[in-house]
Amino acid sequence: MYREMVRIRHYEGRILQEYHADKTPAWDIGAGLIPGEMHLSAGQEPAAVGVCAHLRKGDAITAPHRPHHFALAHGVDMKAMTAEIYGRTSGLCQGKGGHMHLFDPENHFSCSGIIGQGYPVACGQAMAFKRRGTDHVAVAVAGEGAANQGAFHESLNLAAVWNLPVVFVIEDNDWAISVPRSHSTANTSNADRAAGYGMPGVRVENNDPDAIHEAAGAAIERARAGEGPSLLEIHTVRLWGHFEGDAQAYRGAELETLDERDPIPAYAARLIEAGDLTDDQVEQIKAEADAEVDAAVQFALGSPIPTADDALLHVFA
Amino acid sequence: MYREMVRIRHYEGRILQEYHADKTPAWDIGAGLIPGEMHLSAGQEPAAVGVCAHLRKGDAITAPHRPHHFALAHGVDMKAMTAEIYGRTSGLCQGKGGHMHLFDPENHFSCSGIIGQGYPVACGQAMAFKRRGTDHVAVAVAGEGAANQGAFHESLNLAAVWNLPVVFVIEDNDWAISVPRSHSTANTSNADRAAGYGMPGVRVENNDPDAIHEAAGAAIERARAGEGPSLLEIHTVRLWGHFEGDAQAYRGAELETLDERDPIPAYAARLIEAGDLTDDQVEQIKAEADAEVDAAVQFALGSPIPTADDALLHVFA
Amino acid sequence: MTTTETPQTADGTRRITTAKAMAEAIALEMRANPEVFVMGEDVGAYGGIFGSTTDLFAEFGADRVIDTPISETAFIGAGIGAAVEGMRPVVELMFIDFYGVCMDQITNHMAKIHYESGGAVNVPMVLMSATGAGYSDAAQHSQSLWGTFAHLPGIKVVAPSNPYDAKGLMASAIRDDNPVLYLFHKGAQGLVWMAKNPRSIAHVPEEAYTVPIGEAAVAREGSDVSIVTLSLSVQHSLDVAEELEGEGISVEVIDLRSLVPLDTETVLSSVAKTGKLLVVDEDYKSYGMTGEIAAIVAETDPTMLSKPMKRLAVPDVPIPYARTMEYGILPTRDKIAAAVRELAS
Amino acid sequence: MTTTETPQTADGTRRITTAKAMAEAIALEMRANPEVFVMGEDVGAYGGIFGSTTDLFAEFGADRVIDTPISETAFIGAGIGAAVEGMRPVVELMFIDFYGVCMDQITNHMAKIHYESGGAVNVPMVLMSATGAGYSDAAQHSQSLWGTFAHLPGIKVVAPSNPYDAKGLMASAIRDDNPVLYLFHKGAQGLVWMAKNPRSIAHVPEEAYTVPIGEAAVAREGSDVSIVTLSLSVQHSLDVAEELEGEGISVEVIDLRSLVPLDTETVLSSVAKTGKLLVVDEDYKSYGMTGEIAAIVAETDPTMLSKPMKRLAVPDVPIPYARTMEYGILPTRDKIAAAVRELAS
Ligand SMILES: Cc1ncc(C[n+]2csc(CCOP(=O)(O)OP(=O)(O)O)c2C)c(N)n1
Ligand SMILES: Cc1ncc(C[n+]2csc(CCOP(=O)(O)OP(=O)(O)O)c2C)c(N)n1
Ligand SMILES: [Mg+2]
Ligand SMILES: [Mg+2]
Repeated sequence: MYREMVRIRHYEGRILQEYHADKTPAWDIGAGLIPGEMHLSAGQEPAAVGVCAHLRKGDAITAPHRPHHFALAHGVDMKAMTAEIYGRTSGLCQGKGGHMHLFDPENHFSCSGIIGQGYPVACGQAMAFKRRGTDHVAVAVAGEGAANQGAFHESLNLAAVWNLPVVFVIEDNDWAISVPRSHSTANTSNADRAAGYGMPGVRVENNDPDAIHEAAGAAIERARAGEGPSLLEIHTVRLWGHFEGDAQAYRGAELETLDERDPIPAYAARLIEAGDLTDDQVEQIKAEADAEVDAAVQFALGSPIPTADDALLHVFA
Repeated sequence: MYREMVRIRHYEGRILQEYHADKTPAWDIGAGLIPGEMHLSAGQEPAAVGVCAHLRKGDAITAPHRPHHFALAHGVDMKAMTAEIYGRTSGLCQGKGGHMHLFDPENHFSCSGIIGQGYPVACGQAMAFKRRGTDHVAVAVAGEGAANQGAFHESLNLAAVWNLPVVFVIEDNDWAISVPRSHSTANTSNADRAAGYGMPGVRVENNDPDAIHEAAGAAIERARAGEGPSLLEIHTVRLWGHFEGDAQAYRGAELETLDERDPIPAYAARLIEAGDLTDDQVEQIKAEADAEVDAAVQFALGSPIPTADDALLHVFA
Repeated sequence: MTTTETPQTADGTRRITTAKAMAEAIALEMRANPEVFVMGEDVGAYGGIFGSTTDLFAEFGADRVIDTPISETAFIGAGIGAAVEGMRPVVELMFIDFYGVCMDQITNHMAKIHYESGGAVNVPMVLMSATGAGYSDAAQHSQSLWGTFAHLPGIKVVAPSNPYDAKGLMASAIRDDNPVLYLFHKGAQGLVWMAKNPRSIAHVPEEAYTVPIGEAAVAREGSDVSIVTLSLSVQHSLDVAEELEGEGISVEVIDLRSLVPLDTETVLSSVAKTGKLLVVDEDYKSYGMTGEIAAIVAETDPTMLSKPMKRLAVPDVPIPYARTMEYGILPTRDKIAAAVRELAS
Repeated sequence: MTTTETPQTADGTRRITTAKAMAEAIALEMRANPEVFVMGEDVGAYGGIFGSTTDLFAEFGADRVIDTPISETAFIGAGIGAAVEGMRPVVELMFIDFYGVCMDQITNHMAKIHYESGGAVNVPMVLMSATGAGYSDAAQHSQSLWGTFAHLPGIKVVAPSNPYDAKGLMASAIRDDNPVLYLFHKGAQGLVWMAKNPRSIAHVPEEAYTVPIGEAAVAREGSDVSIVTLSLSVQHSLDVAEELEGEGISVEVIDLRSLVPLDTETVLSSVAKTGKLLVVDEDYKSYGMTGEIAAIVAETDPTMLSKPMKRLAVPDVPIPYARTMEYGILPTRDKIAAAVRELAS
């Protein structure tokens, strides 16, 4: 899991850099090689690696607007994904989707920019898995802000009534853009909402990869065994802005504490302390991640840009 | 409350009769003096009277597609309401709304034919009451089927986060058209869902007017005192079809038990037993109800029918 | 373009309703393909409020004909998810008027996934829904709204006017690899409990067949005036055409059958022939189907029109409850006839 | 119809962005009327993702500038409820693309309550939302969709193209007793972090004033070709008109400013004058605004058109991500100029 977290962080770090690179001096969101909104996942890697460690080929994930960590942890090809983010024909979606709309049918991975609307789709994928007699599961990921969207409620109820193999994962990073959880959510743990659907609900505190891994394992096992859906809320941290360009004035003093809350150095320290990781390995993992990410960026940069007329393709199959 | 229950039942009984009167021999939903869908509330009177007994002039109700009992119990003028159901210019809405869209601004009463969509509007009315510093409350009524609609969840959360004076009332009559509660709802009591929003939730069994009255009183008092929203689920019974014309084959043997579950004779018996009601009063209340309902129907029948061109009015104020 | 085959009563026997024709098409596809299943509110034992799933529950059981909670976002989204995995769900939204509670799934997901994925993912799903007015169901249960969906790319939009097309278009819709919105008019279903035009019951072959999506039908040939319309209004227009024949006015009736794709060629050749155009639509007038038809003429050759065109549609008011007002704003036979007479004069 | 007063830099000083002009109008109305309040996601301390509520939080506080959960159905419905009680909420839906999660409240409630109630209940509410493409935000964050809302009766639909109108139309919207959907184009907001046309920053009077809803503006007079358009495309069209003046083509630019009510008279007189019509729309092409404009010409007098009209709109595809493709389907200056040249030739 440590390796995967580092891999993700290097990815996000590089995208961050490339995204801003050609938006200077006057910052223009539509400019540069990577235009458009950009929601990066730094700090939230534990959720992705803890959950995806239990997933097999054929299991599905629906992710929200902040999808990279789950995509990478679930096995989406880094090159094709990067090329998509660069809007190239070799991208996952031939440049049509972009960073919020990554579709990888091979890995049953998708994401959507509309808050909460990945929940129902995951239910449908789970329905197909169940109807076909497989033991695959579907994981629906969204933020704590999304848990106040009607689709959340409808989907949890539907999954419970139909006993679908779905795991609902809430990444609680305390913020929905500038709106703090206390202003959006009537209770302190969304895990408590699970009881209203007669399903297990667990909240994992402290952004701890091991604890997440354990809780996710139980939920995924349950779904795989045909015992129905679960809800898993993971308290995590958004280390960067909501999207790139977000000055985050609304976060005030919290900004200064963020470095301490970075889960990656903390996890590394723990692993080193336990003797499960050496300093050399740390360097090596970093170097590998760098190399892989660089190769993906080079692949994207070397890929063709779609033509204007390509826009007319793919409205209908 | 007994008087009001009888009044409502007589109303519904008379509408039933008038509705079917001119739809023979070949039943045509669009025919007759009262055309369109017709959802009657027989059996559900206890909810309306138990709740509305606590409401004052200025308190608001949003009701669903089955609205007559709450409308009458909340003081909506029977004549104007009946004229609306008959599609007359003297109707509450000048014949534009019909039975599912009754608007009475004087009593802050409204209803809507879209399941679950009265919840948010009640929140907004409560918001206005609170912002203006009044102690009025808004009551949002819907069926147990509606409690699986996204709007339910969003509204409960919003009301709780903003501490709004709203009481959410669920009339659980076991059915949503032909779909039984067990096929639609993952848990056995919606009151349990209240905890997910940090608000009190109570379920009242047995369709008992006194128990409903008590529970509703507590919830409404709480809201009036500025202590926030509550959820109240009332287990009641739908004595007739979902709408008129519904053959109810899906209800099977349950149909034979319905007479026994009629709350009105049961309540009368209890009141008589307790000495709070005499046989003479029963007859008198009945006669008064008959007379009032008859006057309302006569009023409607004597009122003008809108012209075709009236349809063009009231798109904009 | 095809000229509608008038249903042949080959053996003089089997005449069925539009509702039954729909259900029959679904049953045939379900028998042929185990990946086809149905879900929606009251589609099971009840058979669909407007009969679209009649008898399916008895044959296929609760596992393939699934009653849902009143959670349109969840179950339409679940249909999308199942379709993404390659199944072929037929999902019913009870009334099209309820689209507002699930429009995001319909237009941001069902409609866009194929495009967003650069063609990598298909969504072979049918969303069927009841449209239309005429029985005093008022503003929230009487809309047509096909114009709304036709405006948004990524969904095929069909609306049959008769039992034969209803069956054939349903078969095409289920076999289509794209999302298809199948809008059936309550008043054209041939329900026993609603007044109807006899055209809602007609001969339909027992075997499976398809009617292609995207081809309009010349429901009746004529030379003086073209009526371009769809759904129940086709029935009214055919009645009017028969009536006006007696007055010496020859009316051509184009049944669009689908708005997306739109068969512009059939429309344009009819208008080129008659020079007179009446567009009849039970949807709202402005920014809808009537405008689109006007535009394809005006951008092709406005001189085709020997007179200003006419539009007969709901005049941008919600549907009122009282019958007088409701029929005041619907495109009734009388109004169609009056408009045709004016154009022909 | 009014001819747009070119913003007078009276004292040569105050030039503000469209976003600031909107926020200023809201502030003026809030000062004047305690029943006006604002709610939406990130409208508070953040000031609105696209600046529509800049500085309001600082002045009016959390009680009147309210951040909401991501529960659009609940908070738009709450706006309706408050409006029904006589307050004047200004509610922001962050992107119009999100309409699908709350469309029922918008069209079955906000739009219909006044009508359904036979005029007994007013819903004096403003729903404001960001529209438009051009910065690679892809299929779910780049739509215009005004045609969708203009098709459905009961909502006024406005879409300003410049700071002066933005302020005046917002004041009118808040004072209107009807629901008004106020669609502002992200690309015309004059944001510091987005490429923009200089027309997005202009002189705006400090005091309150209104621009009437339902009156188009002749943004530029001309005699050869009429461009009918709205929102950001007005800016592009004016640029093109200036450019083509050099080629001897005189272009009239009609800024519709509102789609409901639609100022048909201004459109018709322009077309009557030029005989050549180009409709430019950043919304989807079919079943939308371009069709409606075609229809009002074709049902009035198709012979007004000395050439077939032209439509330039998004060609019925979702908005793609990559810039080349996105600009391939948007109505850019180049495409506008090419269409005008063709019409003028
Ligand atoms: C239906 C809908 N409403 C609003 C938005 C705008 N929006 C995008 S991200 C976001 C905040 C999401 O917060 P959360 O769910 O906690 O996820 P996080 O960004 O914190 O990862 C909002 C409001 C949207 N995309 N969709
Ligand atoms: C959003 C929406 N979906 C579906 C319907 C159709 N419909 C009308 S009443 C009803 C059942 C409602 O059940 P419940 O909420 O339990 O109320 P009851 O009829 O039992 O009083 C349904 C599905 C609707 N009106 N609105
Ligand atoms: Mg968050
Ligand atoms: Mg019920």
